Amino acid sequence: PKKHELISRLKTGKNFLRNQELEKAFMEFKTALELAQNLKDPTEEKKAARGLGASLQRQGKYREAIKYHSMVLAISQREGEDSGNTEAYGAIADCYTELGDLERAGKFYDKYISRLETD
Amino acid sequence: PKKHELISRLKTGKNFLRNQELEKAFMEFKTALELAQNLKDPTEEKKAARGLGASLQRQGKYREAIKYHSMVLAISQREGEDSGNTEAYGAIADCYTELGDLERAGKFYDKYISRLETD
Amino acid sequence: LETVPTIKKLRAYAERIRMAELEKCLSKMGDDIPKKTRKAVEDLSRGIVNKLLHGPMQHLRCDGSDSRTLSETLENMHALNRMFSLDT
Amino acid sequence: LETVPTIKKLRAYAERIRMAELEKCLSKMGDDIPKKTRKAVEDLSRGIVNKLLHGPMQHLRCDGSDSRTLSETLENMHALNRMFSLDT
Repeated sequence: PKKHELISRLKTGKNFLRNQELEKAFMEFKTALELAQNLKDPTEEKKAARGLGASLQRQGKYREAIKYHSMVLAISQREGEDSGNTEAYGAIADCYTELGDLERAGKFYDKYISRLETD
Repeated sequence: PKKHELISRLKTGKNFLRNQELEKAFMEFKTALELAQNLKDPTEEKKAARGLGASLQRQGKYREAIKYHSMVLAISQREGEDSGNTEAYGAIADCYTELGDLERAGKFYDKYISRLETD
Repeated sequence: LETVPTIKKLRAYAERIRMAELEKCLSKMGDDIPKKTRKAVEDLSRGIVNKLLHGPMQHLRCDGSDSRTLSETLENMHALNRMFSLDT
Repeated sequence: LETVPTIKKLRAYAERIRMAELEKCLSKMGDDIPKKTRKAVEDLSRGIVNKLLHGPMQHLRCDGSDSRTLSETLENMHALNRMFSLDT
């Protein structure tokens, strides 16, 4: 039931994202994140964090976006399971590029690039 | 029943191809081609022709391979349906490159490239 | 560092292609796609893009320590900008 | 014409990646994959590769008639050879 709501929030969040309804997307992912945390479901927790990062990034809120993309990395570390990290490194680097911090962007792109050949 | 044998020949042909058992692959595709022609099934006929081309090409028999890859183009023309043409143009060009006929290879690559953005 | 924006643009370019093809694929597969299938298909699309981008991306980074020179890296960048029309 | 072998090598490079990822995907999807699904997945893999290769391939051809010069085309070739290690 809760799990069901979680999946459905992620899905509508994704649809909002696709249609560029970014604030609505943010709200869906925000609720999804809380549900995933309550259910202790790290896979869905990552999806929600990534969705939040993407929603903010497309609104030009790069600093806040970095916070959520970094959350994916933190969940990976906590769980000892690194799915989604490649994309997170890339997205964080994209945000730093937008912020003009090319030095830091380069460091994150290096992590991203070093993972491109893994699965 | 015949259709069933056709599908199964194509499948084993593909497996032989993957395992570099090229002559066995050729024989399977050859039978498949005849079956497809009898059944008047152009889609499977193309698959058989492409398989024959690939088997010969990997054996270094480039001239013969071109014959079968060109058959795909001929079937497309006959049926007014151009699926598989992109790959056929590319494969023919690859064969001409191997034969050292870069002029002709270039012409076929041009057709190949012009189709890369279509579906 | 000059190549950093190119990395971003090349990533975005490839991601647009990946998403468009993925949506086409999923719509062809109809409704009710099993979760496992959906995941496999998404991994496929990401796997192809990532592995194809690996070489170019690597050659946009110049760490100074190896044989890759700055001028070579910049040449790679110019070629990628041309080939993928990343400047427009 | 000097760029023709590079087109062949780049095609082969991409095809190896495509096949490897496609096999991984199909094996994850288990046996009994519906024909429609299999076709959609194959089209997906080909669609991504073809659309990603389109730019570079086009810039390896120099028809003389447009603004693309021979030297630029050769630079593209050298960059692709480096970035995809096509010379080895």
